Amino acid sequence: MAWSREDMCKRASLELKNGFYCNLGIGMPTMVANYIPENVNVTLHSENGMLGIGPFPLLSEVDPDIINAGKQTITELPESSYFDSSESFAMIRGGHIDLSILGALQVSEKGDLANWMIPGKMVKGMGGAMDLVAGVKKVIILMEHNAKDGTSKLVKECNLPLTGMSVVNMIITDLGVFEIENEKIKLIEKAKDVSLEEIVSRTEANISS
Amino acid sequence: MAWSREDMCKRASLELKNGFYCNLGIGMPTMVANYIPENVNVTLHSENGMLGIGPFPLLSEVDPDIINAGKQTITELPESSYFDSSESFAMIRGGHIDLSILGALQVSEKGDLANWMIPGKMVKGMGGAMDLVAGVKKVIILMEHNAKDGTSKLVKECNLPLTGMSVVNMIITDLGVFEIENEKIKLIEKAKDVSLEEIVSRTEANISS
Amino acid sequence: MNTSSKIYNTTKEALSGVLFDGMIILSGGFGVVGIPENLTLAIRDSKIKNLTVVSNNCGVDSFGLGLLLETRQIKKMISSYVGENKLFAEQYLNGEIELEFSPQGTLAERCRAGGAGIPAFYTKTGVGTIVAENKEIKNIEGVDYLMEKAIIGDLSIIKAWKSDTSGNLIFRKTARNFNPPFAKAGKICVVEVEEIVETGSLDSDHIHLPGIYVDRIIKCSSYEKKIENLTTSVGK
Amino acid sequence: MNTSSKIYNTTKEALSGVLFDGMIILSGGFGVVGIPENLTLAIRDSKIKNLTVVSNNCGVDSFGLGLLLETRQIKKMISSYVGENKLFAEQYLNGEIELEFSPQGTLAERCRAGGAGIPAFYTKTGVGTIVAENKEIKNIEGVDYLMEKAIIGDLSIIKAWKSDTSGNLIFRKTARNFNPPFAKAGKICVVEVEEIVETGSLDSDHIHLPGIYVDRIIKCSSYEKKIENLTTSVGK
Repeated sequence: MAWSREDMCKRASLELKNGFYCNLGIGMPTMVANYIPENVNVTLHSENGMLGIGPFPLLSEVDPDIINAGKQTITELPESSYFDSSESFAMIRGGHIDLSILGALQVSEKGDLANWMIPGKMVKGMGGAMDLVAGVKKVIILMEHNAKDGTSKLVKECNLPLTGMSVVNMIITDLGVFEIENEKIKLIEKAKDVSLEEIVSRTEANISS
Repeated sequence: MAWSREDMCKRASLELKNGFYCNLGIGMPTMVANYIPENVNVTLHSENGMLGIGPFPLLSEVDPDIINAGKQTITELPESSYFDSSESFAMIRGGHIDLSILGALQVSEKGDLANWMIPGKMVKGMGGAMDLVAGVKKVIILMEHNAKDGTSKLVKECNLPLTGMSVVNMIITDLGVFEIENEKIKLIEKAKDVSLEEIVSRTEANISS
Repeated sequence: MNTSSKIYNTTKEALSGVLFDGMIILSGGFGVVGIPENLTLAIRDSKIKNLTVVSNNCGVDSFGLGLLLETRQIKKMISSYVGENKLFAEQYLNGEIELEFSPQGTLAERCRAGGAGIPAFYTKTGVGTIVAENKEIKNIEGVDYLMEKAIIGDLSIIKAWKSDTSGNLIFRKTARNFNPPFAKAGKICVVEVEEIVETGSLDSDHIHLPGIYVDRIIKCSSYEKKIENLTTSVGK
Repeated sequence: MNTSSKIYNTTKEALSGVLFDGMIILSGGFGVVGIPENLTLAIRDSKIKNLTVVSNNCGVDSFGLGLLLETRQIKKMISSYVGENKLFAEQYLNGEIELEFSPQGTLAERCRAGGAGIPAFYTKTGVGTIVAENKEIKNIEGVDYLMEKAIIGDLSIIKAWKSDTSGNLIFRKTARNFNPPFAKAGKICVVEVEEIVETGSLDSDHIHLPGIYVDRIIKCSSYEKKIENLTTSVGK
């Protein structure tokens, strides 16, 4: 039985260590914040210029001047600070963020990542994703193992336009946890009751374990 | 009769226009601030991270955390703001400062400036001078026309190490006011009772008028 | 009140003499937070056209820069994300508008560089992607970097919270975003604010953008401050 | 008080485990304003040697970095101005110390770049001077620029006015100067402050240096705050 989205977020939350500064991408990665253990003190970064993201506001607390990178209304915390976009990306590019968790369309054996564009469809833009994968110390991809049509998202070579080359360190899917080492994908943890055979059969990339 | 140092500062002060942001170098240039006409609103920049330099403090007001680039204790004004050194030089390098007045050892016909180093003597360093002459919109040199040994400081070619190449726009000396145009030094104003002959005889560089 | 003559009475006056067809305008904000909503309206009403607009996003339909799409005043956008705007998609697919994608951090840094007299810099962001096409790659100590060039605008329009009469600015919360780097990269910078206070009433240690970067100030009383994604939690 | 464990009780503890011979140390301050006076004393007492020190100045005789000249712990200085220090002159002329001059703005930007992941940038500063020797020149749109490389230190020692327990910092007046860019360019950043306040008591809109850049904090009670040039005016 593969992991649920909640299982995946819980597993990802274990990668957030005490004292870390983290950037969580839009979608499922944002939800990882809900599973951070109480004794782990993590500061969340938002690339539009904030450290210390708090929970969503009560309706009575909504402040249109406080949003995250997904343009959602949020709140601040006692340790929060605000800064401009050039400063925000200086933090990212300069390697001061410990961890980024992002979604993906494809990840290759070399750790290449494609997550911003499907040619032929309307292009929305890369936003801050190229900066994050180039600058953050550790990049974790949180995604379904297979696309809706069943094709593997762990591929030998990406055929979609890249977000970054050799940038992914770890992948967490509904089938397990993988690390990229020396341009190889290594399985380090299987989801409960998922067999190695199932993972291999549902993966285009070569998997070592 | 050549201009006194006070005359030179007064003449230089006429170059400070209403609304200007100016940086005044250490020594005589700093004194120009004392002659700014009352109806002219000028904001003085200090490269160690301050806009809006006020006068020297009363002894009872001295604050060791407020100094100018010459490490003199100063005061702040209502419009003052503080910022870090990288921001301060972003202002300078980015062309946001309207005018800088600096001292010099030599200025050449091309507007090359030497004002930071005499080889063989101990070298103190260029401080912010290279940044100022490269970045500020207009650079005025305020200096004695001749060195103590009588040699001309307006030269055909500088033989001292340069602070910047083709960076000087105007020179104010005790003998007059000069502009650099198309790599030529042009006399635009003589000090009272100083003849063109005297200026030419005391100048190594070619002077046009 | 005004000795510095930076303060204007209407957005139209605040933009008078600085607008022309084909100009490059840097427009502050992230999403629709901290955008110069009122100056954008004045640019729409000025009817200048063939604009190159640099902005992280292109507003939303019928708000912010979305308004200048309706009037077809924009020839080219330089942005990192334009996904919130159906009209943009339509004009782009019809070939009516050009688009240059710049990664968000690269975009912010290109403008910061433009304001700081740095014509170009190197970054790892975008190496090996389509962003690197036609750009110089340099290997520095074993790592490949991309050369990115500075952006300087003919005009910056930005939004701050408060200004003093000297143009010293304070921003509020995440409404700061691209406003300071864009202000620095414009040959002329016009700022709209919610409040103008006397010079001397802001703390000199806490000015976000010194007045040296601000040419014209207009206080606006009307702020829609649209919310794109209202997300709330329930009380405990 | 401390959940973040960034707070240390002595300067010696605050530097424990991060010092080694031959390391690169970035030391904040301009002249003797905003210098980490107490951390400098602790580095002297640690007796580490062969240091490369990046600092705009080298203190004055018997104060600030001048103390590390007395003990001959510095092998090389990267500075823009070392004119206030007779001992420096003496050691330099004797060939006991190396010196790399970097123009003040270039020095600040090289550290800002180091902290911002920018390995190199172009500037007009120093073109045609000895600063340009052995550096790449690039012509961009008709103008010659110099390529300057980023500086990254093994350690930054800086001085702030106040810190909260998360490491968010506030500086005071012109004591800010090189401290923020140097903090960002150090692999480890240790800050000494005059006061530590509870997290939440500083205004989130007015943090000069967010805690992400600060690894260790030490509150010092003794500040000499020397004045180099006491200049005063008489009352009216």
